[in-house]
Amino acid sequence: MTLAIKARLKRSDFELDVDIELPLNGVTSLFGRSGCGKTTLLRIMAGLEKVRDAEVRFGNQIWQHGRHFVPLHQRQIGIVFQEHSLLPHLSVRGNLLYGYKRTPESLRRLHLGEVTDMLGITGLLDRPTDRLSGGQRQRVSVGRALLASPQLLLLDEPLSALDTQNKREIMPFLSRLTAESGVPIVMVTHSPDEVERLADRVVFMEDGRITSHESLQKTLTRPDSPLFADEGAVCVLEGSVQPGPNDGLTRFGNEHIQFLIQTGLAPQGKPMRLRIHSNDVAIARYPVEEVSVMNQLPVTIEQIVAFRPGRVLVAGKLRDGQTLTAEITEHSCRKLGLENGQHVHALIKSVALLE
Amino acid sequence: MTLAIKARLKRSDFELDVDIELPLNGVTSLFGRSGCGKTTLLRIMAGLEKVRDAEVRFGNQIWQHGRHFVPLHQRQIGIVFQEHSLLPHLSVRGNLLYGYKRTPESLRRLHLGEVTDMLGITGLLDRPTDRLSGGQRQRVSVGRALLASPQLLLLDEPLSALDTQNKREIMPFLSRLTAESGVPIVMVTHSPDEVERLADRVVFMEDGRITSHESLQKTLTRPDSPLFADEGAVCVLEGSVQPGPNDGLTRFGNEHIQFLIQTGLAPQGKPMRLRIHSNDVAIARYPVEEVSVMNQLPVTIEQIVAFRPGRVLVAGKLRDGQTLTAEITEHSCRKLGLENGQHVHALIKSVALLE
Amino acid sequence: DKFTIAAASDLRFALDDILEVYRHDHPEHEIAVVYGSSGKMTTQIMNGAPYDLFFSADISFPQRLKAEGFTATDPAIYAIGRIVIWSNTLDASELTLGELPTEPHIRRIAIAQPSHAPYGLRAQEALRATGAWEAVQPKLVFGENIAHTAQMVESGAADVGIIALSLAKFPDMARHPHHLIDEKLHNPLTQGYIVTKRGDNKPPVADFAHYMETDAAHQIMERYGFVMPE
Amino acid sequence: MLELSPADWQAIEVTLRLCFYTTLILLIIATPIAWWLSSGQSAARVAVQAIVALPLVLPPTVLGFYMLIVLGPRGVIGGTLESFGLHHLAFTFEGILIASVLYSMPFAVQPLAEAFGNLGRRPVEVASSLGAGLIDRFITVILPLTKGGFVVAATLTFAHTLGEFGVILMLGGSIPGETRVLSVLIYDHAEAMNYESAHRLSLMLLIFAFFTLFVVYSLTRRFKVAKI
Amino acid sequence: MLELSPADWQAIEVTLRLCFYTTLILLIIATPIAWWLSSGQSAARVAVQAIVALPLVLPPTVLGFYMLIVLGPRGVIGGTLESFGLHHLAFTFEGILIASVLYSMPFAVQPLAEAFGNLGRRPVEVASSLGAGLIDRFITVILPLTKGGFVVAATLTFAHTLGEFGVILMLGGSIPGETRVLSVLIYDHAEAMNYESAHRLSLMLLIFAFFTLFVVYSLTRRFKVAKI
Ligand SMILES: Nc1ncnc2c1ncn2[C@@H]1O[C@H](COP(=O)(O)OP(=O)(O)OP(=O)(O)O)[C@@H](O)[C@H]1O
Ligand SMILES: Nc1ncnc2c1ncn2[C@@H]1O[C@H](COP(=O)(O)OP(=O)(O)OP(=O)(O)O)[C@@H](O)[C@H]1O
Ligand code: MOO
Ligand SMILES: [Mg+2]
Ligand SMILES: [Mg+2]
Repeated sequence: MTLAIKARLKRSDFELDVDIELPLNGVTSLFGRSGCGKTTLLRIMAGLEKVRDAEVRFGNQIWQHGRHFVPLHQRQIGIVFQEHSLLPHLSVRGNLLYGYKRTPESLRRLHLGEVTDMLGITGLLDRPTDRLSGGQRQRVSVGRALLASPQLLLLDEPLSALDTQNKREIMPFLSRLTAESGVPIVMVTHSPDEVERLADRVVFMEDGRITSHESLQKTLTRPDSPLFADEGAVCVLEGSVQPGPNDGLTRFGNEHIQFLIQTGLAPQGKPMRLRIHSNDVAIARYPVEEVSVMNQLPVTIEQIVAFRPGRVLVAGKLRDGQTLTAEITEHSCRKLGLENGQHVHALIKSVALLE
Repeated sequence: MTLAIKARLKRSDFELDVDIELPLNGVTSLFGRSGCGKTTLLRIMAGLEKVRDAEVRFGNQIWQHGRHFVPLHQRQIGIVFQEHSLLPHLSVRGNLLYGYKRTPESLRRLHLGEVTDMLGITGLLDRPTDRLSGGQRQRVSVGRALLASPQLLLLDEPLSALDTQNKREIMPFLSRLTAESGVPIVMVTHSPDEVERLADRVVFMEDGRITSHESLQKTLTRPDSPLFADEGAVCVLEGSVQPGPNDGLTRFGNEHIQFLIQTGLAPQGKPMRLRIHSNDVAIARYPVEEVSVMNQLPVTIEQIVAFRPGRVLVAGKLRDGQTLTAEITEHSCRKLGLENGQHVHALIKSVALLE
Repeated sequence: DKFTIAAASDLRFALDDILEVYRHDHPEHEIAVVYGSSGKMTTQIMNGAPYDLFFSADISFPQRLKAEGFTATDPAIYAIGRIVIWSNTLDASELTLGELPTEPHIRRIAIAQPSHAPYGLRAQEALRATGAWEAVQPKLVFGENIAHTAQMVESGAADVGIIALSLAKFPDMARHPHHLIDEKLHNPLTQGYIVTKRGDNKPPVADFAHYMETDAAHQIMERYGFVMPE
Repeated sequence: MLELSPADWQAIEVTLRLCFYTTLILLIIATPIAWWLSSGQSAARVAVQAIVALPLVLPPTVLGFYMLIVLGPRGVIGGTLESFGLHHLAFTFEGILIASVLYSMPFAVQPLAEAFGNLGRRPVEVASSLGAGLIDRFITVILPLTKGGFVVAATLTFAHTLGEFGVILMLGGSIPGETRVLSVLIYDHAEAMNYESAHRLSLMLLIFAFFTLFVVYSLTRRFKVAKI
Repeated sequence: MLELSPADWQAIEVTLRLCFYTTLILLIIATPIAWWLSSGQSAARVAVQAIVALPLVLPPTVLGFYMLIVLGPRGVIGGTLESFGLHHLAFTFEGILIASVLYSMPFAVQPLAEAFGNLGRRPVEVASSLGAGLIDRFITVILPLTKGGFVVAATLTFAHTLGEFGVILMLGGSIPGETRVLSVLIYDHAEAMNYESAHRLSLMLLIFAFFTLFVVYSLTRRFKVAKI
């Protein structure tokens, strides 16, 4: 089951040409520079951008093909528009319930209270929409789309006006939503952090074209991923929380590799992902003693690639076969005499457990 | 010379009460959760929010005091509103030049070409504003405010819809602008990254009140700074680029401390700041050999404070008296037997040079 | 039984008085009257207006209706009208047609629209006959019908007017004197009426038409200055 | 002072009936026309807009005159009706109602088209994405957001009809209980130098109108949709 | 077919002059009134709004009748003028101009107030922050953004004046070249069964009106401000 879009659209200075199939589960992140066509692509999915000869298919529903066209209100799509889009004649409650009321009771997955609590807007329910702050408005938009219990969520930079704390509350909610109810989410964002935390796959756009479409895993380890034009490479390791020591620490990993992480981050046994910035990984020829770095894992160097000027990315295979990458300076690489096949130790200063 | 604001405002569910003086130079960041009153405070500065008995003073100009009130168009304030605010009847060029044309020639500091090039909107000049993407619109708003060559810039999340690359081009421009022409900037943002890169001081707001107002330096090293609810502590060291080795590396620091950083990041001799995430700093009892960590500096432990659950922040004094902080687990701290006054080595995996 | 009378505006007060008496005698009849210029009434009848009886200010209009087949009876003369100079502010009895162009107190002279109001046409003829027509042009204002014309003068907005004698004799207006214009100066205002096709075979209509020829009706008409036909 | 004669009351009743039906019919007709006009830029739309606006520039007497010719016994419509054994429409309430609808058309269409044009596409897109179909969207989003336009359209139409004189004089005559509306009646009173009746009726109209308008405007202001 | 008599041309000239001045004067008067009305919610505003709208509900004959009384030699205004040795205003072009301005007031004020009310505060705030003062803002921001409202106000006013009949019949006196406007002239032609003249004049008016409207609407559409 996929969401398939095939469309061409010409504007004065801009041409969009896409042909893509997205799996109907999890979160697909649309990533690309301002003006590259992300919003336009979402609008085509929604049927809001009139494009002749476009084809849009959602699972086995044909949304657009030739003269056949299913209007938006029959597509059951929840949209958070990029810009302020509250209905000005309705209160916050009126906006939130607009789609909810139009959803058959049996299809309603979420209810007012839980959504407003999650978004921190319970106190605003009776406000007219022009008496909200920018971030409050954005949260109401998100809540409104969620409460319509759609079969697809299109989110166009839905968290751009929110503070970190709000984002941290909303992102896990979205993850859980798509995991539990299987509603696929297509989300535009400029924040690599949001991609890492939420996305299952990433679609990269450039100048109206899709340049790549890959799993988050792949993106995170690819050294030239556009996601990290800024942040540097990241790798993601899979495992689960293991019964571990005490002392505020827990073991994470599998029978072959073990990380020490903080206790209480995740329930035991559940498969989880650990995100490690390659920048946070150092390489030592020998185990290092008397140092505050807790996680030292033996790895076998598989590949050394030049990364940014003056830096290399060292990919090492862990004992369980997963790959860990370290970003170090060329200088260090040379000084340590690193080469493929060498057995070294990866020193991992910090890890983040992804929800 | 300061920008002084004293105001009280009551709304149904919200009360603002501020009394603050901001130096008239550099970038002041307004930081606080959604709905805490940031936009409202900017609007009071601009004279857009009618508040009785408020006092607003800009240097020796009295903008509001008792019945005296200088209307916005005489205050010479450039504003980037939080939400889309292009004049819909004008083209991009018309918007950009609206304030420019109304600025006496002698006061014009910036001109169309340089601003549009910097913002990457030169190709859009003849577009009507409804044919722009979200990020393009935001860039036009920023350009428009800059081109009015105001004596004060109020920016309300001006970069929220922009991709990392765009931000990276605009932020140094703003820094340079305020440094060179002395225009103070007050900027609302939810991004700690933007604060770190741009701000000279940070005003923290909570529920309509100003909870603290301090220099960036102070904020960055304060372990409980609201800036790092998410990111963890960071410290900033001052120094300049020194004549150094070759091999793609440069020395940074002063006569007492030396870091190896990548070459080409900054011109030699200019005072700069190095940002170090405490999370990227490890502590070792003894110098570590054969490891890819290039920067190892001796520090004397000054203070160890509990930080987040299971973690401590170790503050160490460098040889030149600046403070470096390391965030490590309690477990490691105990294992290494760290205590005040101890001489240890800080292993610094990565540093970022701040423009 | 219901029927509707269309009547020229010079009949406004006279016909109202007659109807008051008639209604008293025939309470079973529901009678509506519509006043207007004779030309307008004629146009309306030609276009289907629901009038049963038409009392024109000039017999030429009923004749035209007859010719075009809108009538059930031949046009019959029911009165001869007269025109007068009347004013609300000046002593009109002292005025003559010839003085109108030159009298300095007279800035506006009201007459009815000659093209469709017979009283206006007669006023025009009389002014022509005295040779004052050209000179009086700048002072003329036109009423939609003769009653409207009288109202313009009565309100003081026009200084004098050439109106129907029947209107000048209305008690409210009779407080001011009038100057009767010599009937030789214009064609006679031979007022004729017809029963329309619609009013055909309606006994009350015929009954009222007959009533107009009774002495009772004639007395009222004469009170308003109409001359009864032989 | 405010004792009106039965004839006055009859005229008031006819007038209000005429205004009410005209406004009702026009809002129903004008809404789709205005929507179509405001939803594109084609030359056809401009032409239709100009045609719809024509009654604006025609003096009511012209309109009334031609309506008389068309609706009367010898006219295209009136004649056809007569040939089917029905009554033609000149000098009938239905006749002046049709004329009123034509006459006030631009006063309903123009404010509505302007309101629809200012609406922007976003509210409709939002409502669609939340599952609202065409009619649902119209009632729950477009209508409330263009309410100001509807109030202007309705008051102008009602008022323009109330003030209709030339058309009715031509087409309606002054048949009591059928086509004698207030404007004609007051004219008649004035002409009959029946000033007292004219004053009484006018004063009553004025007071009634002021209070009605005051209430209408208070209500519409109260529910005004705020814009940023 | 389109050969008009000098009297016809004269009526056309008077009509256009009346419409032009009425529209011009009204746009100037109505703009500040509409702005004030749309910039607040007080009861005073509602009352003024209702008063401004009163001419809407007064039949033109009533308005004309009272204007005749007020502007005539014995009226408050006419009488005052006379006492200063000036001419009263009944049966003059100035008189019908004043009446027209009053008569069409709501048709200018209402669309403008609606347009101003829909503007929102943001464009004005933006323009202020860019250094534009009150008048500058009005000309460079408010006017272009409410252009639709001005077009509606101007066309409705022009048209409503063109269609004025009752007021002018009462107050104007049908003086050629002074107060005999088209609507009155065509009425006269029709009542005199002078059908050919009536047709000619109406047809010409219709064609002229259609083309004017077509051009006006084409232009205003071309420059339409797009909303999202
Ligand atoms: N209505 C329009 N008419 C013409 N061109 C348009 C229109 N809307 C957008 N564009 C152009 O199409 C391109 C794609 O726009 P789109 O809104 O899809 O960008 P985006 O990827 O969403 O950018 P952003 O991140 O800035 O929101 C842009 O170059 C923009 O200038
Ligand atoms: N017009 C208004 N009337 C009443 N309350 C308002 C109005 N505008 C904003 N508020 C409330 O005032 C508080 C401060 O709003 P403000 O817009 O200043 O927040 P903010 O700090 O800018 O938030 P954000 O980051 O979400 O933009 C909020 O709680 C908001 O709900
Ligand atoms: O037909 Mo009349 O009575 O001269 O107006
Ligand atoms: Mg976009
Ligand atoms: Mg804000």
